[in-house]
Amino acid sequence: ASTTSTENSGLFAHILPIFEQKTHIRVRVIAAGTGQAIRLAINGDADVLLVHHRASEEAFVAKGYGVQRHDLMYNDFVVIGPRKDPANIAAMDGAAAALTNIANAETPFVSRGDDSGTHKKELSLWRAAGTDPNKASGAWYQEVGASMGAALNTAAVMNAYTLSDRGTWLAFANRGDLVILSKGDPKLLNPYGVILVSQNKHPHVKTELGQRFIDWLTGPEGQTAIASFTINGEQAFFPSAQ
Amino acid sequence: MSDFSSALWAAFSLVIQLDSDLAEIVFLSLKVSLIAVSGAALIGMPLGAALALFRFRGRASMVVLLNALMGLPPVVVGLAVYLVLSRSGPLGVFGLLFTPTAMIIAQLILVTPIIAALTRQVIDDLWREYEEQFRSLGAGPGQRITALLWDGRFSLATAVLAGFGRASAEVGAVMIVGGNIDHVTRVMTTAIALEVSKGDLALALGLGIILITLSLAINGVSYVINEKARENHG
Amino acid sequence: MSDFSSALWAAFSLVIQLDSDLAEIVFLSLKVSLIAVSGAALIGMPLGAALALFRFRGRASMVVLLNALMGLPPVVVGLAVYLVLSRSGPLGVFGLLFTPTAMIIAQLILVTPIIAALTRQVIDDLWREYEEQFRSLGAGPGQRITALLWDGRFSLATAVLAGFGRASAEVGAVMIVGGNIDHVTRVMTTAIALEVSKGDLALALGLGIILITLSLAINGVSYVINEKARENHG
Amino acid sequence: MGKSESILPLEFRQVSFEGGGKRLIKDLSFRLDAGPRTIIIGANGAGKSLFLRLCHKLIVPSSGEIIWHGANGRNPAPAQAMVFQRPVMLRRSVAANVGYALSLRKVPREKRPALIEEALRMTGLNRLAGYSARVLSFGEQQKLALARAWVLRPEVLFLDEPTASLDPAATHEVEELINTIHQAGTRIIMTTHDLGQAHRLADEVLFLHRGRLLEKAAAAAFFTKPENDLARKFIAGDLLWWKRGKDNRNQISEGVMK
Amino acid sequence: MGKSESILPLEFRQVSFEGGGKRLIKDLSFRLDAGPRTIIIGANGAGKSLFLRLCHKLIVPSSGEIIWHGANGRNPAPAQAMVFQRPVMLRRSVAANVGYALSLRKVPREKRPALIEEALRMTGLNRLAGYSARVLSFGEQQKLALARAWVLRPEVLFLDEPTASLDPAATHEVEELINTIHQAGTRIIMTTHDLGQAHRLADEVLFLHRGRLLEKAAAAAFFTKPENDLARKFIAGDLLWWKRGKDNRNQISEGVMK
Ligand SMILES: Nc1ncnc2c1ncn2[C@@H]1O[C@H](COP(=O)(O)OP(=O)(O)OP(=O)(O)O)[C@@H](O)[C@H]1O
Ligand SMILES: Nc1ncnc2c1ncn2[C@@H]1O[C@H](COP(=O)(O)OP(=O)(O)OP(=O)(O)O)[C@@H](O)[C@H]1O
Ligand SMILES: [Mg+2]
Ligand SMILES: [Mg+2]
Repeated sequence: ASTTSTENSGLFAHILPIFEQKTHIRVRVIAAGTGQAIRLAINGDADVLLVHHRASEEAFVAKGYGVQRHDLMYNDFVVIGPRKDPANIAAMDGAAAALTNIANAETPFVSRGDDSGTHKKELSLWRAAGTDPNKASGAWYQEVGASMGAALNTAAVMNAYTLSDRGTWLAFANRGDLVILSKGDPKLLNPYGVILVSQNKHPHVKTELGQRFIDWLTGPEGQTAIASFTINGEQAFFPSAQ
Repeated sequence: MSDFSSALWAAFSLVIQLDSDLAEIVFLSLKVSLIAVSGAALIGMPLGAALALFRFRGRASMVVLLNALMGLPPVVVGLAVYLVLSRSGPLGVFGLLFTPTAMIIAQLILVTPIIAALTRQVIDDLWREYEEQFRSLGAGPGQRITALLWDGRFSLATAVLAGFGRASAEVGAVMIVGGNIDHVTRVMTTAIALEVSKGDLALALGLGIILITLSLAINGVSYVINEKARENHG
Repeated sequence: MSDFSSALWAAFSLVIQLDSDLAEIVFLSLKVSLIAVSGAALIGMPLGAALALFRFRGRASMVVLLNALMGLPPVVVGLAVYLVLSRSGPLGVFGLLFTPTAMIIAQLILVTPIIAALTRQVIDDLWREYEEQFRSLGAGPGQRITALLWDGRFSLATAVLAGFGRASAEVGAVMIVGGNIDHVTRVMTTAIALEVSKGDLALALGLGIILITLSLAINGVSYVINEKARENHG
Repeated sequence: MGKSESILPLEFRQVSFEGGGKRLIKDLSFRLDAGPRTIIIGANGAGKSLFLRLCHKLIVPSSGEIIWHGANGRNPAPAQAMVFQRPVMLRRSVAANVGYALSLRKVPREKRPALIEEALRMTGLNRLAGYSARVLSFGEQQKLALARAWVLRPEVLFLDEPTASLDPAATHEVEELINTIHQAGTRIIMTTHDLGQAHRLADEVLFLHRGRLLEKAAAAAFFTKPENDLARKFIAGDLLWWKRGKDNRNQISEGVMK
Repeated sequence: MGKSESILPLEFRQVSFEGGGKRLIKDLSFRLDAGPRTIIIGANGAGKSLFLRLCHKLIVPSSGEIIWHGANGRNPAPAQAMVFQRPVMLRRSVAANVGYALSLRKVPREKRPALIEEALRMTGLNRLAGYSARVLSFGEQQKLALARAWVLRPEVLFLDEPTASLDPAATHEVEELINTIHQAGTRIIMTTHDLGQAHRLADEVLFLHRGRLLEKAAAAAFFTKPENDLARKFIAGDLLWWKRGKDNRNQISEGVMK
């Protein structure tokens, strides 16, 4: 099971054929929200989990569902917004300041609102900005409770600000008038981890095959493959396995 | 099966808490579905009856089209409505996207063919019995349609209920055109989908149980009304 | 409306390229829906007929339940099937999750009530005409059901087509239990949902157009067969 | 209600009708003028009901022409009404069945109750006005169908065996009613299997056999000396059967057929 | 096929039937023994069809008891068959309608064609064996309903106005058939509005009036000197009507009713 951003961005379509050709192991990707993906793994319905919310991942391992968490890669989150930038965030330094501007201007902001990795990151940014957007829920703060792609589709029509991971954004086609307005803040770093589901809880888990996949991903070949994946000429993910 | 028991528990505690968020969602769900189904019945029933009654060129193709449209994929309908209502779309000026109105439109499009196709079926059977009598009495097209819909009303209830079932269960289209915005366009089905993606399966199931219970209640009431009326005018 | 023309173009170019991925997806979609609908018809039609024919305690409740179940939310069904088939669920050992079989099971659950409820409606009307004659001839329960389903076969076609429409358009349940795995469980509707979330709306609409065309073709064929048969045995 | 100009005469020119791949009505040519009561007789399956349906424009000939004077639309003219052999009861009350026919002819709402009341009284159904029409006995339904057609005061009234399921008294009343209607100027075209009734009511007889019109004659001539062999046999068949009745009924049959 | 033990006599004990909030059949008590042909007469809406349905267990009495000798299930006994006043044609061919009845009684498949053929021949329908039953003329449908009931060789045969829509010759043949069946041991219980027919066929007459059984008598006694006033009027009403027929038909009516 994997988070949707990796599937939607096209990363798997790029790297899996390389892996499968080499090892003749077929990898089946089930793209779901981070919460749902972790749930699938807990129920033993996946062998390998690839998500991007460190705290949940560590809890997953700590409870004995996962063998070990490996750093895999990272990219970053970006604040997307209308080209005209009515809240004038492009000029601001740092994501928190950008969000403060949006709150002050009360310009529409689309939140995933689905407890996904991205949503949790967004909430931590609001905290850093010292604002509680939930008070404005339904007014300028729109919690759409949907996947990144759906949230972007919504933002495109509303001409609203939103937070997205770079991979999904780069691959996203229905951009409307939206552009990247704020990026580069270290707080916006988005690390992905990969975990083998523990055989202790679910004896049927294909430990050996899963481990080979993880080894490949975190090994030189996998990391090279990840690094070589580009969208419209831009590198989407940066290998980070130690 | 602990999931199922905790789902029941979730449903139960949601209900007894009289959660105001839940009430809001339930109310919006019912409102959207009932308006959409009423509209669909208003359009679909005369349309279906007309297709059953009149023989004209292209009728067969229209019947086939209608039957096929019962299988309109919600996501596609949602998408089409989204494109039409979006700011850059032809009806963008009205700013309807991400409002309950948009959701009603999407459901209307989904449900109308269902009600129309099933109505055509019911009225077709009735018309085989009535045709010569009505032609002999000299009933005009509009009079025939109203009289047949009236005389077939007990059988047509199932068609409308099928439409209501589709509308109230539908998630793909309302998700796209409504946006599942909290306090604005969140309905039962989109809330369920959200809980699923959060991984809170028990809560999702719990909401599902509430939704099904609601739909049971509505079906129960309409069944009783229907049977009572039938007793009087069988 | 450039979106719509590019959607048409997308659909067109997908088809003329005879894309083998597309063919695979189309084939799986048809296979899953047709098997599910056949199964649902096999279960739902006798069930619906039995409810129309026999008067027993609890019959009214069963009719209401069946009508309400036409509004089973796909996401909830998907979830329930997921929990049952999941490795930690009661049927986990069979490893059916994320296979076409799981999708068929989910669709079967969604479609059976629809076919059963609509069948009940059709057979109920027919039974009002036949009841005394059949009782006089001494037809047993099974004989009545078969004879009524046979004599009502032309009217029942619409019920089955409604079920097929629901199955082929359905995305919420098959997404959850199938997982939309490329080359394994990806069907038309989940592929459309994927393209939507990628923001490739034209491709999504294009796939939608192909799906509707397919469903039109199936409905057209069944209409022609039905009319031909009716001519002979009206 | 058709008081303006007569839609008669009715003319059939080489009319044939096909159904189920067979010719069920074959080359019918004749003319019906205003005035007499026409009775159509013939065996079961001879095509009597199809014949009435053709006249009433419920079915269209496969070949040939059916010409009503000045009423050549595709639908039955409002000046016509028909009582079907198998009456269709709308899912409404007895009174509403009659009222519905009136509403279709745009009879003002306030005039309807009196007309309904009269039609039901004439057919002896006023006691049942509030009943659902579909629970009526078969004979009562046949009476209702007659009331529903007659309330329209048609210029031409088609009756397909209107007394087949009526009791003797009701049959008698309906015959009287038919005579009254006829005298008030309505053209009666009806079928019957009751030769006694045909004898009593007919001014003119059409004899159908397997879709062909074998004889069209004035009633008196037809019953005493039918020209056509088959018509003679048809009447004689009846005679024969009466003759074979037991004991004292020989003389009756003689009487009927003389 | 009911050859084993007789299901007669049939006994009604204080039987009433309510429908639509009214008592439609009132306190019927009598007994029908094996043997005679019973004819039920009465005006339209008297309750004749309801009476047959009660006998045949298609409806259950609201109070009172209906007792068949040794056949007291909830459903019609296989030794009974009924021809309805409004025959229901299954959506199949004429032959298949008869065949279906046979298949329900588990008649071996190879024996069916001969039985179907015979039943259709006896009712004059063999020419139409392959037709869809629902396009038949009304009279043909009535014949088919009779063929379908008779092919079961029931011990008790209910006939609800079996000749109402038949032509004179067919009526005659059906009367002969009824006699033949009766002589072969089938108990006939039928209704008719044709008093001549009642006279010809009846051994025993039941006269119903508004849901009450006013007279049950041997046919000869009933027709010559009905005990009940209303029955006398019913027959006389018929007479009256014949009397009012025109010209030379006075004598006929005298004849029929004497
Ligand atoms: N649609 C049809 N297809 C095939 N045959 C038909 C169709 N309609 C009528 N027929 C046949 O045409 C013949 C004439 O039918 P019609 O109803 O006119 O008879 P009828 O003279 O009224 O007989 P009855 O005295 O029994 O009422 C019948 O043999 C019937 O089976
Ligand atoms: N379900 C019902 N509800 C109310 N009234 C009914 C119901 N069924 C029958 N009746 C009434 O009962 C009376 C008797 O009906 P039935 O059919 O037995 O008459 P019948 O003697 O057979 O008349 P006919 O000679 O016209 O066939 C009729 O007046 C009819 O309207
Ligand atoms: Mg006829
Ligand atoms: Mg009767």
